[in-house]
Amino acid sequence: MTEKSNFEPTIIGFTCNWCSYRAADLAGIARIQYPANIRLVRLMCSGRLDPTFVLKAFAEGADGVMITGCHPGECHYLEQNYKALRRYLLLRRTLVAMGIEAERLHLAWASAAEGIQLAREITEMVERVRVLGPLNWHLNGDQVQITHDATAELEVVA
Amino acid sequence: MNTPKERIGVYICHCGTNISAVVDVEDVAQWAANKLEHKGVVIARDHKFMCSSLGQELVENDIKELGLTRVVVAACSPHLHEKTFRTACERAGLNPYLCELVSIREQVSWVHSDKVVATQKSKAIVSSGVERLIYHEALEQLSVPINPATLVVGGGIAGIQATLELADAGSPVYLVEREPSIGGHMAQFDKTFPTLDCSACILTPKMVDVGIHPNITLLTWAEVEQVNGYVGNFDVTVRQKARKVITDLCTGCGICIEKCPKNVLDDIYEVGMNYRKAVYTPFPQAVPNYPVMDLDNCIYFDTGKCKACEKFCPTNAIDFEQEDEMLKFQVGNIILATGFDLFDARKMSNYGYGRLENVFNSLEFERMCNASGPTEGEIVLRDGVTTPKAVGIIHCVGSRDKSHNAYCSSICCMQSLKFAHLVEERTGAHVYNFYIDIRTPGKGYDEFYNRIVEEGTHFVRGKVAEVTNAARQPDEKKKLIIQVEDTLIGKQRRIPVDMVILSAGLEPRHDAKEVAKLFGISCSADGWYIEKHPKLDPVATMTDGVYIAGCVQGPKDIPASIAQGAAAAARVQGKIQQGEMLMEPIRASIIEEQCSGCRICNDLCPYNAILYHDATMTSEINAALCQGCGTCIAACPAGAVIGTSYSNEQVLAQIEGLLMDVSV
Amino acid sequence: MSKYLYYPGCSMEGSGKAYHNSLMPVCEKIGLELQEIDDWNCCGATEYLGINKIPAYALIGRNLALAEAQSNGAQDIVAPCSACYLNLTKIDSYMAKKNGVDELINDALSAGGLSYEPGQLGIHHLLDLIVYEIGLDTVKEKVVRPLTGLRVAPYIGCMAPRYDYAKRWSDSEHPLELDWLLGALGAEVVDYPLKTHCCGGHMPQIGPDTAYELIHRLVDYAEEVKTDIMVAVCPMCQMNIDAYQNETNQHLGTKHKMPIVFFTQLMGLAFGMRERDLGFGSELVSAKEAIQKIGSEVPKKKRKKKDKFALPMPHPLGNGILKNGTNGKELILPTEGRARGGRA
Amino acid sequence: MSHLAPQTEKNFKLMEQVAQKTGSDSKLETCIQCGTCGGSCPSAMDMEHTPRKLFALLRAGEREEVLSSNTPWVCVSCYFCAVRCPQEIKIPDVMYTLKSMAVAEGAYRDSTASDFSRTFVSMVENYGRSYELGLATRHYLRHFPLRLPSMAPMGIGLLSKKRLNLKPKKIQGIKQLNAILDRAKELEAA
Repeated sequence: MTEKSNFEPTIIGFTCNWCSYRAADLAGIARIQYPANIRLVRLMCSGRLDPTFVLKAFAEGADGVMITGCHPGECHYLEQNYKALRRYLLLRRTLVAMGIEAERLHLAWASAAEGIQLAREITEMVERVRVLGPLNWHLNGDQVQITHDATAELEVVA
Repeated sequence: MNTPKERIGVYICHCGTNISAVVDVEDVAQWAANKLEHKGVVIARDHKFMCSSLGQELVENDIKELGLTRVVVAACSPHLHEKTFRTACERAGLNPYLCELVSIREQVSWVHSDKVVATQKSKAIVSSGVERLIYHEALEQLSVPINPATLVVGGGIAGIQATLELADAGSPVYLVEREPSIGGHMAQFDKTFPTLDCSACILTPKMVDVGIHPNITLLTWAEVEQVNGYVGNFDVTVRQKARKVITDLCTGCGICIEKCPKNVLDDIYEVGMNYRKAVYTPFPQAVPNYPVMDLDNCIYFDTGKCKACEKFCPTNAIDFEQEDEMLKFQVGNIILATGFDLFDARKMSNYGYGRLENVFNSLEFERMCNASGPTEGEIVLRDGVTTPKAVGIIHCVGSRDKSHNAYCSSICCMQSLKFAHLVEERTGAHVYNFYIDIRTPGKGYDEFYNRIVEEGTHFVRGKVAEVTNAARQPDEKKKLIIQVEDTLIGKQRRIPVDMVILSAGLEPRHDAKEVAKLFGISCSADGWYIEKHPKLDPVATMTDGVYIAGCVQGPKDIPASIAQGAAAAARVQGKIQQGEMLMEPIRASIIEEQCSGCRICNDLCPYNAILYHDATMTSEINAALCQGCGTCIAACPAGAVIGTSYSNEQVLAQIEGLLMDVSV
Repeated sequence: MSKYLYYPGCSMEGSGKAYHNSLMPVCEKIGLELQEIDDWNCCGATEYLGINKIPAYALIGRNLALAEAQSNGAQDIVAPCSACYLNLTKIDSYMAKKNGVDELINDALSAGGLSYEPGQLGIHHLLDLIVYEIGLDTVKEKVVRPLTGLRVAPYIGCMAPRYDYAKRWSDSEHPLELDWLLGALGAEVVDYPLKTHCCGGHMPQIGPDTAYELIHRLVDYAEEVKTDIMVAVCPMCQMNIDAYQNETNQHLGTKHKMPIVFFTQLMGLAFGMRERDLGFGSELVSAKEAIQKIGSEVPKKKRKKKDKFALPMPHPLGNGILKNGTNGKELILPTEGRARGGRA
Repeated sequence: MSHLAPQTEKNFKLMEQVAQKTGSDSKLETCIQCGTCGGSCPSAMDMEHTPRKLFALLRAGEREEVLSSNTPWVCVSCYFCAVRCPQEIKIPDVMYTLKSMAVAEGAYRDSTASDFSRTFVSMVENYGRSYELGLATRHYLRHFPLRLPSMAPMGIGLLSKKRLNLKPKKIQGIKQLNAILDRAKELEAA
């Protein structure tokens, strides 16, 4: 059995306006409880996810990042979630190269009807990151600074 | 520290106690006033109901009196009240897009219970709203013209009603139906509850109206193949399947049908209870009345010989060379009314459907009751001659059952009561209704239930365990035995009957998922199409310009289907009358000077909204085609693509806000 | 030759000897090599569960752990007894849910130096193994003496197809696997709607009156449809119907005389093996008279003239034709176009 | 039973307790009282309460009425109720829980069934295998001594057909098995 630590991670979750954000609304309406460690950002589509956003979240102190979007084949904008998938796969590799555990970034599909599933994904994510421990990436380096207009330099991963 | 540019107002909603029971809203407001002052927060208040007129006035007054330039409201989901607060800002003279609604109800108070943690998370969310808002721009809504034509998919009663409403209002309508005739399930029924009026008598006049209406283009034996575009301007491609009958020449005389030598079991209209020909109209009152040819069963297409239909056709309307045709047209709005499938009762093997011959499903029984059905309205056993002396009707078959469909199919109780009446009336047989709960919430419905009780129908409260032909007692021999716990007695009973009718539930169409994908809308976990809001917007969908009506949205009876058909038509007609539509200004654009012409974005756009100009060697976004997904913004290596409402600056600032240290 | 780990269960050493004695030569004939799990213990039947839950689970867990250790990671388990099969699949599936049950069982197992990782081994009932892994074609090839003229009632009982934790059966209530197999042996299979009804289980020991009633129902209907012999796939079913039939008669005043044997015994007969090598003669209601009917002339069925008024029947869900290349679970279903209920 | 049991905290929590003891996904609380279980049960005619009614009694906190009921003891574990239950309640598992609670609290009057289970369990704990002859004779001598003569022909029949072993078989790892069972009992008690 795994020991549960007292560490409370902070997770940033990116949601799609059409599916996963509504799934979060649905979880609320149905009063499905999940850990408060997650904080959500609404985008119009998971395809809008700029890899910089993820790096920014880690740099500002997030211990984990979740990307959520419509199930493959169900994108509101036809196929943009596939682009999110591609970026996610690349990002995982990039993170490992930067010394961050790949498990700190997680991709989950959730349709507007899947409040329960989204809550479960969030709960599992929080537990995973809890086991990994704090990231503390922002503490040990002034070298990582992502400013509002420095996105261009980090675009290479797209 | 720099003096902040903006003057920001922050408003925290109690939502009665929905939020304040878990979040210390006063603390959040006070914290925002103190800790976010350097960001420009000049006032932070909490209020019992921000969405009330008092709450809105609070915002309006502060804008006027304190000169607010930005407003953050922390309350429910923006999908509910974003518009409310934007409108309030607009009334006070502030551009509506300078208002941000952040959710601390759905995302905090409803899903967490620890007050300290929930309050901290609320602070982080408020801070993210403030950070983001600083980068908001004043925006104007976009306007798109609305094509006055409408596509209605599905010619059942909901689709027929929607079509007629629109056509009568003077708008052109394309009605596309997969089968040879419109009419849908209602055309299969004999009587309708609770009034017991004849289904055909009330339906056929409407069908005829559709057939002759000058504003309606009726496309039966046709399926939608492709849909492109967006609200106001959809490009639709419909496959008109080859009828092998030239409709301009056909008079509907029916000689071809009479002469066709091939009998085919009719699985659709007659639900496998009767035969049709290989060239056929599904039923005599079909609209349109031109036959279609069933190529899988036509003798000529199988052996190369026959052509009886062609030989006898008096107007030379048979054309064996006819091919499928692709029809393309444009519409401004779409109404989906594709209906339901019946639950396949063979999946519940304990009821014996498909194995025990005198077990019927509800549609089979409807056909049997119908005067134009296989028995001409006589209620008999599968042998076609014997009148049953005892009949059992089982409710909730495949419904309210987590192994099949967890939902209540809503129509089965009333339908079963109707069946009980018809059996009683036409055969005098003993009728047993087996139910879990009798659900009759409708005008005149419970009165109908009482009427059936008075007629002497036996009601047994219990979900039937099994239907068997294995007799234990002499009086069970050659009968079907219904084994059930009579839960009002608490004892197991075995009731021998001659006939069992399964009130099978309603299911989404077997291809509902693919059709949803085609029109860019989504299905619930059960497979029904999701409405925009379950209470406030039951016929719109999340996709602008696509509406739903009838059972495609969930099980419902005829009155409710008709109401939804009319409601969807009213929504569409409203849009048509406006002539143009205002849309959220969430769009991408390209800064020409920064574009290097790499063309990475060009292929990413699913709407082909990005054009490359050879002359300038840069790309440009067509704002009318752009739908605002933002994929190109995320992908541009030069940062040349920018987007309104979800700019990099806004999102990055929001992340900073969310991760702000709120513990101090 | 495919190799499987064999979990016989306690009955196979006693009351179910005929099952054990017949399945051994039959399995060899159709290319099934059985390797008995070394030092297996009782599965607890239905008794242990009602006393102590976790020990009952751990009792079954020990067998699974032994099997896993002895399988070399490659072999599946086969159990001929339906109760054993149910218990093994049930605990495997409960543990696979990973909701704490797996940790408890493994904690207990560790006291004996064992552990088990669920979901790694396939667990089969002998009947499903023969129908789906060996295949009916192979069985048919081996038949030298078709069971023509023998009217058999396929009696599967409860615990093989229910709860169907391993998802192996065509249906939980009306599975057709035994019908197909007996059909492949050339027997005349009667329509036996009670095929998965209860034989009484442990009721002869604790409430004999209930047991007699349940046994009576099964035998009475079999006689009603002129069955020569009932066929069992579980030692408990066979034991109850065979050994307690006489008591049932005494108690209810009936005159049942319905022999019941194991399906492997009939397979052996069809494969040309000798009766005494297949455990025949150990049944209390003699099967002798019944099996003498094998090879007898079957009266030609009068073709029922189709009544011109009769209404067509719905298509059956699975028409019994096994699709090639699958494990047999997928049946050929009626084509899409036959979806009932109309399409818009 | 003329009056309902007092609605005490202990009784009020009865259903919750049974559900929890059965396992996290027993779904017992979701019963909609449809009677599929009672309709399906092959031994319903011998039950004091159908399973459905038993669940209603559980909900009402009728502790004694439930634990003294013969319902779980005449359950034959045929799983008809389990596959048909529209709420997917694990009814046989609930029955096992009720049996073990009744034994623990000594609540069930007729000990025929629980003694059989206990005899069976002690055989298994002693030998690692069940031993049919010992089980049957011990059980019948105790509970149906008068029926024994009428059963004798069957026993002799089975013996003469070599279907009953005269001696029990003992597994080699009996110590290991008991170590496992002892640990499991500790876990159960925890």
